[in-house]
Amino acid sequence: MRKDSKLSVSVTGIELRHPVMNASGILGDSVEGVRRLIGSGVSAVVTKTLTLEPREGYLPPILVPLEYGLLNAVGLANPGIDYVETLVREAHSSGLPIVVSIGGRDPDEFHVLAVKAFESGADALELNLSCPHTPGYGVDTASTLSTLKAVADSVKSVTTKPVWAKLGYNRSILDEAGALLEKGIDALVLINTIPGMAIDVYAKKPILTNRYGGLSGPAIHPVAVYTVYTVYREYRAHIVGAGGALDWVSALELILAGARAVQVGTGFYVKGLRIIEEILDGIREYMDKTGAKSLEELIGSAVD
Amino acid sequence: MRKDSKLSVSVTGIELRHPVMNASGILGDSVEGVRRLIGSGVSAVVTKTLTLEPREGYLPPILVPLEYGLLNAVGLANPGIDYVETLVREAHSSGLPIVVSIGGRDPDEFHVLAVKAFESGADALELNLSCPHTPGYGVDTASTLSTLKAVADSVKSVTTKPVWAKLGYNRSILDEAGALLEKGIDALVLINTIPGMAIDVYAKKPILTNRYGGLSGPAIHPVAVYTVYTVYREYRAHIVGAGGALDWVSALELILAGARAVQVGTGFYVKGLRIIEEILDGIREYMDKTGAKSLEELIGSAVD
Amino acid sequence: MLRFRVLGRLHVEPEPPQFVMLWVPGLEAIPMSIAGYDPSDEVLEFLVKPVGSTTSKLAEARAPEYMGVYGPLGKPWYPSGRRILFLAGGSGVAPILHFARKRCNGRLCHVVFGAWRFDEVGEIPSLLSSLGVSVTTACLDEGCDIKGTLVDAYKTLSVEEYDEIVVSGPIEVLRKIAVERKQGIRHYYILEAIVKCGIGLCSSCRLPGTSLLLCVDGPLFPHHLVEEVLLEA
Amino acid sequence: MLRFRVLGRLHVEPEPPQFVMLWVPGLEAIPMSIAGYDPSDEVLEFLVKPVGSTTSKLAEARAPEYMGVYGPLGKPWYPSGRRILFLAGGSGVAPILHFARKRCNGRLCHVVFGAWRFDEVGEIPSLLSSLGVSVTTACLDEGCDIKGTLVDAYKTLSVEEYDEIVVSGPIEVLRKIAVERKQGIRHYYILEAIVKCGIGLCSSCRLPGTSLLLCVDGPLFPHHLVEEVLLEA
Ligand SMILES: Cc1cc2nc3c(=O)[nH]c(=O)nc-3n(C[C@H](O)[C@H](O)[C@H](O)COP(=O)(O)OP(=O)(O)OC[C@H]3O[C@@H](n4cnc5c(N)ncnc54)[C@H](O)[C@@H]3O)c2cc1C
Ligand SMILES: Cc1cc2nc3c(=O)[nH]c(=O)nc-3n(C[C@H](O)[C@H](O)[C@H](O)COP(=O)(O)OP(=O)(O)OC[C@H]3O[C@@H](n4cnc5c(N)ncnc54)[C@H](O)[C@@H]3O)c2cc1C
Ligand SMILES: Cc1cc2nc3c(=O)[nH]c(=O)nc-3n(C[C@H](O)[C@H](O)[C@H](O)COP(=O)(O)O)c2cc1C
Ligand SMILES: Cc1cc2nc3c(=O)[nH]c(=O)nc-3n(C[C@H](O)[C@H](O)[C@H](O)COP(=O)(O)O)c2cc1C
Ligand code: FES
Ligand code: FES
Repeated sequence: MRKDSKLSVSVTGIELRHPVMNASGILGDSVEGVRRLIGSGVSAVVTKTLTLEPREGYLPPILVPLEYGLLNAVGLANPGIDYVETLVREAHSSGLPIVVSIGGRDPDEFHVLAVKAFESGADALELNLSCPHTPGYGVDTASTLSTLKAVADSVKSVTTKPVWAKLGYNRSILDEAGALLEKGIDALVLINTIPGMAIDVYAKKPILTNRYGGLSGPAIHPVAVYTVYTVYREYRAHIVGAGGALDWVSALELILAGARAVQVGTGFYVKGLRIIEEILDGIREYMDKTGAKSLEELIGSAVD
Repeated sequence: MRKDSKLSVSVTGIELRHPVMNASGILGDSVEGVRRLIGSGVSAVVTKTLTLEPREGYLPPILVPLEYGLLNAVGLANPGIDYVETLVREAHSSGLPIVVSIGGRDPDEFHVLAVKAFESGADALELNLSCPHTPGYGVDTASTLSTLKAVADSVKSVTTKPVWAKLGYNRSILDEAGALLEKGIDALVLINTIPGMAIDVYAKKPILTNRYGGLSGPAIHPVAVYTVYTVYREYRAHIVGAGGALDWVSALELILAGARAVQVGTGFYVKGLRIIEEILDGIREYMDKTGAKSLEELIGSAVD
Repeated sequence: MLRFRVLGRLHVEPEPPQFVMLWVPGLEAIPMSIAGYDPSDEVLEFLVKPVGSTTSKLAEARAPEYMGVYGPLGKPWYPSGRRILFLAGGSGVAPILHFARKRCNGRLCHVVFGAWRFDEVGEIPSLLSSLGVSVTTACLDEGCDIKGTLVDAYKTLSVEEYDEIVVSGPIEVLRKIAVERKQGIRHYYILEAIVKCGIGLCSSCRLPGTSLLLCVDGPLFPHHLVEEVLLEA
Repeated sequence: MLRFRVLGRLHVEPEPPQFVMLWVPGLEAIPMSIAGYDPSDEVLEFLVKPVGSTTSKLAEARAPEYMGVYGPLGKPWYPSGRRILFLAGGSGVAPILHFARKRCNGRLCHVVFGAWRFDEVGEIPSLLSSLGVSVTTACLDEGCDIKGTLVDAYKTLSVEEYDEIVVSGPIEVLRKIAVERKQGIRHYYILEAIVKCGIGLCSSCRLPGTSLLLCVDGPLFPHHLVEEVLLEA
């Protein structure tokens, strides 16, 4: 306990026991999944991105395992926003905060989703503005700065609770982040997957049913570190890092670049549920070795 | 010889013995480097990006080797455009076509560089519009569609020889490619590196002197395939693929996605000079096995 | 029985009852049990029952036709007992063929293979016999060793001769056997579910009412873990 | 002599005359020969001569101070002969220390170590002796075994006793020895150049007039490959 208090951190007012949680889309879509997450030791539960109606997602292949990451086009398969209450109850029953990821096709849909999520007791929202492979959602919703701002407005108007916004890597990332922060978004989640494709040379066809998907894992880790660093350096905002956190070093890189917390996605696939404790053990040992007294002093410490 | 003729391909009117050449920045900056390239069996030599004046580039560390690629911030170190004649002579003495990569800070610089390159006998130009880590060059020059077009105009006005333009991955890639093609650019080279950063957790500093650099190699391969596919599908243009071509399968994926030729960068570091023959052997065997009669019939064959 | 040569490389040798995602380019990728694997020339064997568009396309495949495959997926689990009774219905016999090849040496293996009609039984029994495994067939018409369903066969069996029973086949068969289950012997079931990602990430294959994911925790489960799944409904 | 514990992991054990890029955060990364390596606790040793800002910062480093390191780089080449004579000037002795530890067992190794002044000689000779290597020192003032430069020492030596000569140190020393080179024995030189990428990609370390890249083809070269580099200018 004493040891863990060094790891505690507050993100947009939410007190976390430590900085490591799951990334949206990994296990946070059912009661059983949430239980597995809780068992893994995450400090908060992030739900799968929920949409107004349940979605089946794409037909398989929806996933291509690569040596250095994953390519996925799940197609936002999810049980729909009305399931959110069940998920919230499960997380809260273990005393964990829950961040509800929502995906709408326009500002109005985001509005409705936000209302439902907060009514059900969500501790924070994560706006999925960056899923790269589901037409109408994600990057499509957020294709211009003005729609980004409209989404932020429509969601911030319903609540005083924290709203996080999740973006992907793009050359205009600083403008996008700036526009959202200006509209009162409380934290940025950086980054979502990067579009990618794998072709089967014998079949002469893209492997994913959706043709392309989102690249995650070690392959995008340097891009995630770059993005977190660049945005933190410019705005000193609250940032939650995601992208290739597969061990304590890669997780810590995101923190030193400016992330207050780190989300793990592909890492669960590569290492299983024990990844959370493995990352935390590594960070604890590192802090002991280097004499760091609190996580807070590490956040953004590589940024000059 | 008979076997090789199956591999021959013409890119923007340049006849290539086979589709594999080096990527800009790899060995094409000195007579000795060009000799090594020729020895490796490339079908064309691509020069390091040349600027008006010689550039020293950044101080080391300029490179971080990762398990699944490289992060580099060389800073466009190059001997300057006046050296181009020497490089052209060396390539031509072995009968190989040479593609001169040029990097200017504005349309006027590109104009001057293009004139010098063609006067020295360049067979084609490659406009570097996408180096992500050298302020003033690359993505900075090409930050809006109108500057992209202005660069294309200023270069196309000096020549009837083929001009290729090299872009990086960006969400607006289709617009950028479209603008360049509209201005008469003959081929697109896709993709340059993606910005990335590595932080040393003990030093608490970005490792590269330039802080961030460009990510290359297997990590970006799926993004390259995606980009080539997407642009080819929209415009059916001549495309030269680059990004993580490390063996025949990854090279072929780029071809099936629409690339008429493939450039190898990081592959030289991972496999050495023998990589070119290794890729070609693999593609030959594949063509025999699958009964493909010419490279031409493979180009873009995964695109519907 | 379909045979495919693996053109890439399987990173590990598949064990029963593992499966792969078999991708028919242009159509879907579907889960398919590995019925056999020859490491010398990397040939994978499958037993396909045409039920819908993808399996029908598969059943018609003739060389040279390219399919995508990824795996092996699922837990490489196999019973540890020395005397094993298999109850297999239809294409549910696929993983048992693989088991017979790899694991019946030095064991007593017996398979009861069930089909609707005698003419559906085909080459399976002789294949199993050639592997040194004894077989009893069951079908509803004449010609099989037993006239009746797999469940009928199960009821008449004296199970004391075995350490373990593995049941594989249509879900209705599994359910009925779970109901009729005889005491004093461990029962295992090879289940099916809608597999999408195959690696525990999409929850598509979750067994209802449990936290079990078929693609990583299965497809073989001991009775106590899936009792509710089988006895409910 | 600086000792660093490697916090990450070297993927391969370094061999002489390999080097690393030693990165002093905030300053540059510079090439530094590996003077010693203890695999049991992954400690790397360097011998640093302060000549500019980065080397000076290095020479002042006290624990706990973190440096970045990547490598080992360069070819793990070592002479194959049984009797080897080393001529080492200044910090050029670093790779020879590593050689002595790893490769002088079962060989006849002799080192002529040169410095400007006797007080610069320091602990090196005793370190080498403790490794079973015989040492002759040379300096311009009193106190060394030989009064004179390394080149003076070289001229008086009878080289027939050796199979190979390895010369390491300031470029002027290498040049002079190349000029005075005695026939009938193979000469090798450990060269320096501006190393930037360290992996053969940036051509910064190309030896002038050749296609050799020091970082991948060297840093040790046989006489015939670098004759022109050393004899020109
Ligand atoms: C672990 C496992 C091993 C299997 N092994 C074999 C085998 O060796 N031989 C064999 O013939 N069949 C096997 N199956 C069943 C096979 O996967 C389905 O028959 C096939 O997916 C049906 O696809 P379809 O397009 O032909 O039919 P569809 O028209 O798509 O559907 C027909 C039926 O198959 C079910 N189904 C559809 N998609 C899937 C899916 N992704 N996963 C599971 N069921 C699905 C549907 O619910 C429906 O009942 C296995 C299934 C699993 C889960
Ligand atoms: C393979 C190799 C092994 C070496 N091993 C050792 C060693 O064991 N001990 C030791 O003390 N020195 C060694 N050096 C030399 C050492 O790298 C330089 O002294 C150091 O780079 C100077 O850096 P500085 O910032 O202190 O000096 P600066 O002020 O930058 O320069 C001082 C001198 O060093 C040269 N130099 C600068 N940067 C580099 C560079 N990146 N690569 C090579 N030379 C450079 C300059 O040309 C100048 O002559 C080695 C060099 C090489 C190439
Ligand atoms: C299978 C899978 C499903 C995902 N689903 C979602 C999702 O529903 N919403 C979302 O915002 N991000 C989703 N992501 C992206 C992750 O949340 C994360 O941003 C990305 O994978 C990078 O992190 P990683 O490298 O740790 O996986 C998904 C990623 C994967 C691999
Ligand atoms: C060390 C290095 C130097 C590079 N220099 C250049 C350059 O000068 N101009 C350019 O357009 N691209 C440059 N690139 C990018 C490559 O040409 C290529 O687009 C990229 O590395 C992706 O290909 P790869 O994965 O095969 O390396 C460089 C890449 C590396 C690794
Ligand atoms: S199929 Fe996706 S979790 Fe099992
Ligand atoms: S230092 Fe870059 S090629 Fe040798």
